[in-house]
Amino acid sequence: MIALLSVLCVLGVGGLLAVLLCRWPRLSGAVGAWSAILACAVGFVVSARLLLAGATTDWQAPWLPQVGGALHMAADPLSALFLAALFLVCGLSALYGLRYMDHGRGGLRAGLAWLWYDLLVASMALVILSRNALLFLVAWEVMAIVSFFLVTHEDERQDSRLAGRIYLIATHLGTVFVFIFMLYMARETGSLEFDAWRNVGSGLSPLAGGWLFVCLVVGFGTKAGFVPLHIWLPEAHPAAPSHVSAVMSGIMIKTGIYAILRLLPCLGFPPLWWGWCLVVIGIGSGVLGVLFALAQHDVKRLLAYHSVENIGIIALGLGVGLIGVSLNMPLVAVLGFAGGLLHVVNHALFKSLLFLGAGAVARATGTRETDRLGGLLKRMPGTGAAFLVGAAAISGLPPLNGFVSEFMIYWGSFAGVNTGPGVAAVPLMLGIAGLALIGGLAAACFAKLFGIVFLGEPRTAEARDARESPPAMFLPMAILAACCFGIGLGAPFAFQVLRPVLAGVIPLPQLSLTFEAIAGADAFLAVSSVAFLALVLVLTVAAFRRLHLSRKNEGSTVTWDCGYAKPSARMQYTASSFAQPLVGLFSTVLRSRRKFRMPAGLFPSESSLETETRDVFRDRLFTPAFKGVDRWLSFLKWLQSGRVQLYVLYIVITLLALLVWALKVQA
Amino acid sequence: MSWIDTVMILLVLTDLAMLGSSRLGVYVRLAALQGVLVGVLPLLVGPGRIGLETAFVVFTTIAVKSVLFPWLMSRIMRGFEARREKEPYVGYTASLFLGVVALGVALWVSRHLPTEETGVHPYMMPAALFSIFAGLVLIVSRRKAVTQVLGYLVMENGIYVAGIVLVPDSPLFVELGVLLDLVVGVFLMGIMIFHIHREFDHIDTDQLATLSDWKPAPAPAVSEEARP
Amino acid sequence: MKAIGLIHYVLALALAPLLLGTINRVKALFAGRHGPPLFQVYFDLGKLLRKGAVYSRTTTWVFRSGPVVALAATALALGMIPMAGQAAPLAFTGDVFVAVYLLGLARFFTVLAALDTGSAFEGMGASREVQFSALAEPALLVGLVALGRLTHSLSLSPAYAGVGPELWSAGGVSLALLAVAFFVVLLAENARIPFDDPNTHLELTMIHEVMVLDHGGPDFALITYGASLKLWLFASLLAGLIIPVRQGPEWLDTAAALGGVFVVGCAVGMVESCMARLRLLRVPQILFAALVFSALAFLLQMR
Amino acid sequence: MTWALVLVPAVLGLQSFVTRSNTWRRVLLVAGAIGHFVMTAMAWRNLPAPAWGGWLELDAAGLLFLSITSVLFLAAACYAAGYLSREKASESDLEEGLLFTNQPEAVFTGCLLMFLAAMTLVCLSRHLGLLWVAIEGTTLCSAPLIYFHRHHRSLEAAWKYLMICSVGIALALLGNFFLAVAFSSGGRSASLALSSLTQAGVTPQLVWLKLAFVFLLVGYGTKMGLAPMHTWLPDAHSEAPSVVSALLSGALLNCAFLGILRVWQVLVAAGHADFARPLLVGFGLLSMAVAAVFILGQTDYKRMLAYSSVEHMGILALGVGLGGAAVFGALLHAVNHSLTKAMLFMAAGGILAAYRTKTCSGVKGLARAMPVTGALWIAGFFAITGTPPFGVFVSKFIILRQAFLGGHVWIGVAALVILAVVFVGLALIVLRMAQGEAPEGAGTGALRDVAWTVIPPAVLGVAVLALGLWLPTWLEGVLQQAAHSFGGGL
Repeated sequence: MIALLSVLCVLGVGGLLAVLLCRWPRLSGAVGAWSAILACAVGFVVSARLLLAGATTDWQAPWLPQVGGALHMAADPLSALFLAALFLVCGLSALYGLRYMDHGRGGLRAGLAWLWYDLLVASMALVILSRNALLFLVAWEVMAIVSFFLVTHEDERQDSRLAGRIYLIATHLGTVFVFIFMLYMARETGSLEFDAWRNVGSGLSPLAGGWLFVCLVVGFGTKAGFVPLHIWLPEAHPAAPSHVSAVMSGIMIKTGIYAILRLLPCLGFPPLWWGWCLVVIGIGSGVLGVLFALAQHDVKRLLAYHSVENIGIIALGLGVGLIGVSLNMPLVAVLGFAGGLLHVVNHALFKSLLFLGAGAVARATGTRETDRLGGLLKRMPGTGAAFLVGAAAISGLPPLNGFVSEFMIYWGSFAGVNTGPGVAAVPLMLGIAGLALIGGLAAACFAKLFGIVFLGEPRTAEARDARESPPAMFLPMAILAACCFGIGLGAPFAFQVLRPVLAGVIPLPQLSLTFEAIAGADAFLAVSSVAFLALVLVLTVAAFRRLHLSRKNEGSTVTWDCGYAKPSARMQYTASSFAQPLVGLFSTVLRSRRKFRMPAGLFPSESSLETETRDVFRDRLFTPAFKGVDRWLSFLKWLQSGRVQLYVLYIVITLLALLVWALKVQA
Repeated sequence: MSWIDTVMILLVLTDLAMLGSSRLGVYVRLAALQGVLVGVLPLLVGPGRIGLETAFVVFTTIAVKSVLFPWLMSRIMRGFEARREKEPYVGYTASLFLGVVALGVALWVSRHLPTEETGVHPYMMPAALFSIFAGLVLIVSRRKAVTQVLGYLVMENGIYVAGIVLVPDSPLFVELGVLLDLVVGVFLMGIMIFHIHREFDHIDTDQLATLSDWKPAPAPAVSEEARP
Repeated sequence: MKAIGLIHYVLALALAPLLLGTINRVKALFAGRHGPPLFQVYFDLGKLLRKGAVYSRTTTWVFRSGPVVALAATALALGMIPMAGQAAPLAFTGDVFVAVYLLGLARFFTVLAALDTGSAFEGMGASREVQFSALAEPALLVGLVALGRLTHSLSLSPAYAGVGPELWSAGGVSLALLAVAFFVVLLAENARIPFDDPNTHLELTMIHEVMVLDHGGPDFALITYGASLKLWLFASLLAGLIIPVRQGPEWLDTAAALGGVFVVGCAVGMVESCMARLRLLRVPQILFAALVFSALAFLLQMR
Repeated sequence: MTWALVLVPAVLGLQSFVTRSNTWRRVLLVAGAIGHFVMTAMAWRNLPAPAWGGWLELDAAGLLFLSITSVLFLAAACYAAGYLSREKASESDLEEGLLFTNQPEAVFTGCLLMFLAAMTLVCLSRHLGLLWVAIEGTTLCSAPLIYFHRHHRSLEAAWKYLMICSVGIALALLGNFFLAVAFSSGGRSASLALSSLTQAGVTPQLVWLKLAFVFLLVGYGTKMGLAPMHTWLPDAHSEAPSVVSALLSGALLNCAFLGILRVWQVLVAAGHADFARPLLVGFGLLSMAVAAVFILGQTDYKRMLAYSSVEHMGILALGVGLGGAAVFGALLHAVNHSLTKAMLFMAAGGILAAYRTKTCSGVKGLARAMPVTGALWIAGFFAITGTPPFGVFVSKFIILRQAFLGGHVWIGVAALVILAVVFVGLALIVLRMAQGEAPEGAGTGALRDVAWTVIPPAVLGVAVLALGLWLPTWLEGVLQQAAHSFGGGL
């Protein structure tokens, strides 16, 4: 634990130094980045060892005792899991940012950016470590503020200012629910210590428990990005620098999931409807997230919507687990939670990988518009390969990690469907169908993204002149890609690691038996061996092909153009046209806007088609609501009309009212 | 009918007269009269023999309320062409009616008070409360700044009477402190009215309504969020 | 894993092209023609393998890896499909999902290879492919899971072993619904009429064929063989349902199963000969109908 | 010593009325502030002896509010010295561009020091009558300060301030009379000395007590800025020079609050506090709600700050009404709010001096044009909205927690919701001002950080930050004592 504390301190000091040294941009950048890298390296080692050992450490120091606060930090397997992912991703992103940031302007703002980055890492770690409500809230809010500053790093751009405001307001409104939850728990127990909240659940009335659950889901779901609370996400993540987007999307939104996992057990034995609720949220977030992603052109915006989708998958897993718990089906519970937890890690890996790749592309070409790119695989082979791995992984394809976690959820739901009663079977079957749909759509979306951006011919000059990014930026992506393969091939090991975490999360007896049963089913072993087989098979077929072709002559020509003499790069299929069938199919939800200029005249010259898909929930739900409230409230402004006579009249009226109250009502 | 009751009834009548009249000059004279009325009260209610202290208080009070202030007011109003309160927010008859209502309220309140303190002089408490309310009505219903100051004075008189009823033996320095505050306050108001007159060359408070948050179409704060 | 399973697997690998041949033959008969020989597909494969390869300058290694990955993944998935109620060589808990996602992997790389050529035709085909498969996948999975609940098993092999006359008598309706759903999915996934026309020659109307326009020679051989394996896979899934001959002597079961597969082939042929191709806009509705059938098959057990 | 606290600033004030040179006046101002600060600091070591027969005595609560006043005044004095050196005798009006002259500096400095003396008297006085005189005195000293810029808007503001507060205070006087009656025994009305009112064994008559509290609440509440009697506040704060606004908001409102607290102390001692709790809670929530309404879409950033003061006065009233730990929280909140709000007003003064406009839309790219001021502005925003790690968060948290603990869950929820609305309103305004491209001419001329507008608020900001991270024991002790005398405490 001392090591973790020192990690936090190093982060803080490094950030401050980065600001103080901002006179010398290179130096300050190096200090900011390397402090983060080193701290994360140490932190990763420590938390990984904790996780593998399944150990728990605890540390306390007095702090604001008058309020009931305390510097109480602890790392149990659950924390260790999140910490490991956190430090891995943040360290790699910092390494990436070291080169990524230097093309931005140096000086004070760059130094500040590093300060915020280091503080973001530290505060996220603190959120995961803290065991005291006050400490948790402080860390939580600091995390929000710091990430807000990172989102508005380029605040000379109107859209990033707007994104920052939306993010800040959304996260604050979410925090209100968190406050309600914390304060109510504090009221029930008279303490702000999480440990004291353990056994509250039995004392809660079902109604109170339900409300608390709602507060939990809304409050932390806002940070996690459950639909429809996700609206800040597609604005904020693209606005931030890419390595920050990687951290925000890969880790920060997971702190919401962590908090739910940490605090849900305090509410006692879950009723069935909680599971239903999470499953429905999961399917909704997953499907809507991927649908909105399909309709986007901006690479980072698309990725941000995929974060919503993956959060949906995680929520689905947790929901399956909850159903398993509430109906006392340990197999379902274990597999559901295991899938959700593993997907947290997986998403952290491949989503940060994808954001880093997107950043590399943006840096090389100066644009994030899918339809202005193309043919980048030839120009940036390393980045392209890594991005392909990420794309396949996020689509949940074997032999990569995304598949393993989805397989766990599938298996759990399948088991529940087979053995459980209808109340359990129906939502679980819904989950399976939803997960299948999500998988198919995600594959479609990433085929589109990778195909349009990296394959084919470059559509613009920027794309043609793109250069591979420096090794310092490529290395992190490579490592992340390797991790994706590692988990994809090592499913049994992954489950082995998850055991202690699950034991802490699931309130059911004799879990070890279930663990044995699962291990005995050999499914994970089979999955990883199938993965290996797939690799082997691919290699053999490829070898056969190469061997075979080596004896044949290999010609090269242009792509089959149906006989048309002058094909040009602009004739390629675009992202919009690729996604059009699906977007059209779901147009009732997406409500894309199309601006189409028909070609006119005998010799039609130019015509144009623009599509834009704005967030339906923002446009149709939140904006009208806010406007309505604002209009309604501003009716009250006549109170301050400026006439001193009226002001005195208010006093008189108040006085008379209180006189009546004092002489009649009270007496 | 004792002296006190007479004084009280006079007090009420002056209040009503102020509510009903429109001339600033009348206001000032009535205010001066009230000053005398409330000034002499301590002599009437106090214990049989008048102490030096009481005499001093009475003297200063009358000096301030019925000499100093009227002089100040007329001094301010010198050079104002407008000598009458024109179109007040509440008409004269209406404000008379309001006055009657205020009288009712005053009686209602004082009936709910435990009577052993006020029992000695049954009219004093209602009269005091009434002139407080009357002062407030004047402030609320009139336009001219001068009138409002006078309303404030009327209110103060009411409070002074209440003080005599409730705390016959309040320490001297408090009385003087109160009086001092009153003097300074009214002086400041006078200076302000002077400036108001200089700024707008009239003493209506209509022009004193520029600072406000009430705009017919306030710009919604969130609307920018809506725009892409 | 039992030897019989391996034998079935080898049989599948060997006979898959024959199934394609059967379909073409049936279609020819319906058209009143004599039609190509049953083993035409084998001849084609041989000829393609003998050819050299020509690649577009636009393409990268992704284009070349497309057919390879597709074939490998499909072959692996085929290894999990039981036949004649015998355990498949790869049988384990949850193999359903692995199989389906392996097919997804194959599709993913086929699509990428198509997009790698940078041609509008291939892009068009790819976009249709992903749309339809995204809708077909839930139908297939829900159906298979419903079957799993019917037979109380978490793996394909025991599930199909459990499909027998008594199950037909117990939950016949569900099974029938599942059979319909599977048939629809089969047609969609294997680019058959009424979803796609395997031997049209107008790029604009094609789905699967247009994606592989630029592949030639050995690569195209791999693709064709992979396609036939995929067809066999779905056919045997369906056959395992509709031909519930179990617990006879193993050679009899096997024969019945093979017969079933070819019966399915004939059915496909008949449908192709007596149905017209659907408008692309209607395809999603049919696939959704398949999903509804699977869901019904599941809900019928919720009593 | 006790006398010195009052008399030193008073004498210096009179002195600065008569002296000739302006520089000498500024010296007097700063010297008075420092002297007052030093004396207050010494009072922390050992409380000065009561004077004037115990009518002037420094108890825990008095010491607390006196220290707030003293610290703020010191910061304000340093700020004002720089401010006056920059302010020309006559300049053109910001809104309408018509020329106006400032008050003579003699009046400004003199009133400032007298203002300090009056506020000190409020903190010291243990006699309710004297307290009343002192509070009215603060009104009279501060009215000319508001009218420092002699143009019609500041005149209007000062007039409203004087009129409304005088009316309110007059009602408070009546309340004092009722209080005396309530405690009178055998026809002889009681002395209003706090010591005699709070001594054990006196049994007041409830009706009079209620009336007294109602009148005093309305009266001092007007001065404190509780809705709906708050109406003078935004005008005065927006039109007065920023340094004066800082003092009004940070120190004056607290003095009025102390007035209410003294009465509350009497009620608590008499064991009749409970009937008044709903009043305080109601006024608290109402003030917060009204402030929230007017902060949303506010177009003048000084008015915005003023309304935020209304909101925080509401929080104070809420805290006292809730009782228990919330009283402690409210007192701590008074400290935090004063420091933060003064910091914000001083930063606003810097912005006003640089951008020459009070409209929010007229200010853009603050963080780039004036980095330090921008940082202060943003930090102040986060601090005032009770975001950790600033002190306001801690005190707010204590109050809310007490609300939940006391079983008033819905009060707590309502407060949280209102606070969220306030946050949204402030965020929209402050961020729009702070972010974006710097206007041309940034870093040159008026558009740059000036030491005297930056250092005093920065110091205050650091203090607020420190209070958020750690609550020193000496402060806690005094807070506890004070809270106990007001029937609360942790």
